[in-house]
Amino acid sequence: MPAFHAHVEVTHLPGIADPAGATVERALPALGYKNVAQVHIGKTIRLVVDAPDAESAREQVQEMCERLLANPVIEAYQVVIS
Amino acid sequence: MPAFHAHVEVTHLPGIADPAGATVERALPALGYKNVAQVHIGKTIRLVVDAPDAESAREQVQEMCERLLANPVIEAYQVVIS
Amino acid sequence: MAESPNEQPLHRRLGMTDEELAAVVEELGREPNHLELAMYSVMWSEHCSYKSSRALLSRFPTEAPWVLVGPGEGAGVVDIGDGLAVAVRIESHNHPSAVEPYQGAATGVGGIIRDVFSMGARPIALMDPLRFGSLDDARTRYLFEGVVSGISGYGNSVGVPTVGGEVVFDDTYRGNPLVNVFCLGILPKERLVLARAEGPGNLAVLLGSATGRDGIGGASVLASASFEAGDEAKRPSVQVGDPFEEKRLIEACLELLDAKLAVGVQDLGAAGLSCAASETAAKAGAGMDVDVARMAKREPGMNAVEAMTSESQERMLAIVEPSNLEAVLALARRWEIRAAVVGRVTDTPRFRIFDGLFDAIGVPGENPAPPIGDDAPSVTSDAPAIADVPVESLGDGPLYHRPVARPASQDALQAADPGPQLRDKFPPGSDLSGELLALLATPTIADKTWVSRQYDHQLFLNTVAGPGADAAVLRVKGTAKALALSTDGKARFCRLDPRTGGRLVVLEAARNVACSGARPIALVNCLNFGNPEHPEVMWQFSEVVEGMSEACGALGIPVIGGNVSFYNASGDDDIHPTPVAGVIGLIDDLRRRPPTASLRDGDDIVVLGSIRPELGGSEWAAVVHGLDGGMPPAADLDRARAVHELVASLVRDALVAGVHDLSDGGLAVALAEMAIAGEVGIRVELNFDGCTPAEGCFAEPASVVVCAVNPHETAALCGAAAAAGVPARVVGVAAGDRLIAKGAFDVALADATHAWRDAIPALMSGATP
Amino acid sequence: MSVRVGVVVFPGTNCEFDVQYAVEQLGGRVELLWHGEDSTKGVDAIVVPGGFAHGDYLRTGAIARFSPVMRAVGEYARSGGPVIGICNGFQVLCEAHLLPGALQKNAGLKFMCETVALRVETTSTALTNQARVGDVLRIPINHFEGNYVCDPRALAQLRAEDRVILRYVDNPNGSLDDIAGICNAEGNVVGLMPHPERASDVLLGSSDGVVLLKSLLAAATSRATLLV
Ligand SMILES: Nc1ncnc2c1ncn2[C@@H]1O[C@H](COP(=O)(O)OP(=O)(O)O)[C@@H](O)[C@H]1O
Ligand SMILES: [Mg+2]
Repeated sequence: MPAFHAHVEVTHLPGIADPAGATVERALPALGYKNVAQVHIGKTIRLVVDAPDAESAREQVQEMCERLLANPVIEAYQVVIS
Repeated sequence: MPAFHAHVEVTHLPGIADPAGATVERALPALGYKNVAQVHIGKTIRLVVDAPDAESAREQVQEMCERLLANPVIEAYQVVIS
Repeated sequence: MAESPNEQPLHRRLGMTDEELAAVVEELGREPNHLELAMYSVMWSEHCSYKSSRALLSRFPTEAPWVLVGPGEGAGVVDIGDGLAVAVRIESHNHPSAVEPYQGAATGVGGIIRDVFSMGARPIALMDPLRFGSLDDARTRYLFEGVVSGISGYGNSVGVPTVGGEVVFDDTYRGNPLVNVFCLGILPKERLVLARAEGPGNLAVLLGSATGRDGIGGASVLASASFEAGDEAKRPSVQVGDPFEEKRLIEACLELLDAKLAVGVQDLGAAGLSCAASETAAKAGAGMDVDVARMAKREPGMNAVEAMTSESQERMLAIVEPSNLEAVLALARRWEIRAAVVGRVTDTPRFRIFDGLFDAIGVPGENPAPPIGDDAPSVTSDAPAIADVPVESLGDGPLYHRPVARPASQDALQAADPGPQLRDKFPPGSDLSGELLALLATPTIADKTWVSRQYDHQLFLNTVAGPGADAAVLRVKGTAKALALSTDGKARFCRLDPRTGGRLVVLEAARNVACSGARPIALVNCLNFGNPEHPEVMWQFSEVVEGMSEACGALGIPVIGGNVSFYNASGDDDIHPTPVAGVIGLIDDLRRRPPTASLRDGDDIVVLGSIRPELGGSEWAAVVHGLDGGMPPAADLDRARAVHELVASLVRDALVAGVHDLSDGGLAVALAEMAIAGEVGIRVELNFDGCTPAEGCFAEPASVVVCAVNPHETAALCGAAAAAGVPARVVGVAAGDRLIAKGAFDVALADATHAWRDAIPALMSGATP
Repeated sequence: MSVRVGVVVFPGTNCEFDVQYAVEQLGGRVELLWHGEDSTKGVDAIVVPGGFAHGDYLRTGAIARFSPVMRAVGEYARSGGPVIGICNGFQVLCEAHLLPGALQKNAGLKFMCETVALRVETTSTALTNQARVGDVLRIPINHFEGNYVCDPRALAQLRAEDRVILRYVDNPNGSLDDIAGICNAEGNVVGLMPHPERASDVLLGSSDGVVLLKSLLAAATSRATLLV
């Protein structure tokens, strides 16, 4: 079976607080960056999955996101297969 | 000044252990995914930066990465400006 | 579902009954507008108004000379002498934790801490009584893992150690875990403040996080109605905690109170600013004007309903005299927290909301955010209120005397005594070794280090006894005193007979505290029950309250606070009635480390109290053998008091080297736990009048305590027991590397240790949702 | 005259009063150093204590490192002053490049609060000068990110220069080479994950940390006399 590289990005759902992003945003001006806004911090997961084709690789990774990699209650995720 | 969206991905340097990735890799087979390997977990930082042009936005974000957003001792980073 | 929720009238969508709406109309003399209705709906929710439970809770004894603040405030407060007081509170965060275990538990911790520092106390200890379904279920493991890491993630970071707690596993909680959190704070008596908005003209300053759309209607939606896992529509109510914000809030608020810059402080919890602002005003007999335009908002386009009912975390309201405002704002800047003047105390008995008025009339204070709606017209000084209600009415919710009925099945349940069956199965002479090992490995009894090592339990250098002890013991620096804390629940006993069960819950917590040499000075309770609209649930509730009241009365322990959580159910099944008691004990003079629950080689082992063949609701009958009927053990209150006083005095006089009470698993488990902790075996005889060996080993009679005693002191100890009228019996010695009870069991200490220590880690390794 | 120990306070620091208490029990005096002030107030030694500076958001110690006080601490360290980073303080000192390497999440991916055994490996440092090589101390750890990593060259150098000051007897968190604490080349800057202040009183279960705190006070005393 061919191997596909998956790249997942997990971010907060809109409206859910992002304390880490807010804290970095507050810290930046003191470092001299007064021109930065809307800082959001998320997670990426890269993995290699064996699957018959790209579509099935995507499906599996999406399912992994729902079950383990992300928490759909507060997080959104994006999957890119290559 | 125009605003640019920056997307930073911070990953472990090769050779530096990735305990979170290893743990997920260990957990996946129990969920029925026996076809997954090379799991790596990183961080993303999205932000909006005001800069005269994309090149200068990139330079500033790269500098932020060197100084704050990543730790060059253990981490690599990639910047995408849009 | 029969009709789509959108076809329902607004008040029902907000969880209000038609009668409740009628009461609002009568109160206002007109129809409420959307904002007013939204505020009433959250304030009159079960969670905020205690409408089903208030009438019954008044039975608790609440007074004692050392009680400074009883139930009804942010936290109960008792005087511990030396110019110090402690503030204590317990709360549930059951439903949020079922939806999102990490954040649900984390925000539970954040909320309880705010209650405590709102009294002027520095939070110094957390405890976490937890209940889950059985661990062989993958979702339960996910919930357990998430809840524990949420408590760890928030508690450790905010800087309040978690010094003890409980974890019980029982199928009754499969769909509805119970996450209760207890917090204790300490304060110089003169820093005690009550949340009162005194003084017309004073300003209400909102401190902390920006207000977002998270948790809107949390009180009414999550905590006050039946709830089923996987209910997507309720998910936006999940909130994310920010322990770093809370840490700065704690420091800022305590500094504010030390500098006497605030006349009152109130946390924003359920029902958000609606509750905090109206309650502080109502308690002071004043009114309040609020301007929502002054609130910092996390998201664009939020409306007034959202702003007033949001339950965004990490926010506090301080009532400040105008002359102190500059100092308050400077202090907030130093701690890098937002501060905005959002309200003004008035001398009209009204609670009024405006949008933009304060800027128009020049109320001081920064305006941290543009007014709601970017194109909002600038407001003039005669702008009408967008809500205007009598301030008392919000907190004066309906009072229900719900129907009460003893379940029809109760007689049959009580008649199903497991005794006869177990006597047949385990006649005298049976080898009970396997039974003991099985009990030690049940997750409820097994070692909880997997949990407690994830918690900072040492911060502040107070923790003399932490997780693993019968009671946590915290020294009080600068004095000779120490505090002893224990939280306990006994749901299986409460199910079999809620009155007796209610007593037993109090007795166990008080007994644990006695084992550290303390005398109980206060109790807080968290009452987790099913649907109060079921008369059977209300009967359980009423009986439990009665039983707890009786025990508190007999032991002289005032109830200084509590929390009621209804609507806990898995599917259609209400959970077992689960009251949790947190008892606070005081040790007047802590000269040395109190004895631990362990044995030393060569010690005599003495059992204080009476062993009776009481197997109803025991771990052995119910969990190992699936026999969950019968009657709970008797709860003799006079005997309990005598045993507690005796044990506390033995500990104080250093007559015992080790001490542990008999609880889950009975005498055999208590002895095994002490042997494991002391790394030494036992040789005992467990034959008691009226008991088979199995009953002697595994029955769970109340008010029994095991002591490890230097043989030179055994006679003195037995003498003290006789003088106190408490039976004492030397059952054997600590020796060797086996647990041997003649004619009952013979187990290698190493095997017992392995069974007890590895049970939870083994179940959790590879845990996945 | 007792020595003065500066204890750095960032927003989110939570062990400052514990360090203060333990130092004062041993006769030292404590001066809190607020993160926003660019001064070390003439103290004789500095402790960067444990906690969660800036919530540990982004990365432990990443934001704290830029505080004005850290500039002053850096200068103080380069001038030979004793600087001890405990737990979060260790993480901050690594981020500030006063010590090599970094601290990652524990191998088990869980927070750990428990007492561990540590072996003293070298004694010519500001934190171990009163201890003996080979002493085994029982001291609590309390961290999520205590898993020490550095590149192979840095590790070789730490070993060659005898700069691993404490090793775990039974590695709890996956740290490279069982490292629990290291120092700089001069031995005046030390970072360690365990909390000596939590083992400073028998009433709380262990006083094995006292020898480390006494070493710190001794280093402070020699600094004080040196400067007189
Ligand atoms: N969730 C928890 N958090 C912290 N400590 C816990 C937790 N669960 C259990 N413990 C600790 O484990 C020990 C045993 O708990 P438990 O069996 O409930 O004690 P007891 O029977 O004396 O009430 C206690 O010291 C308790 O504080
Ligand atoms: Mg006990």
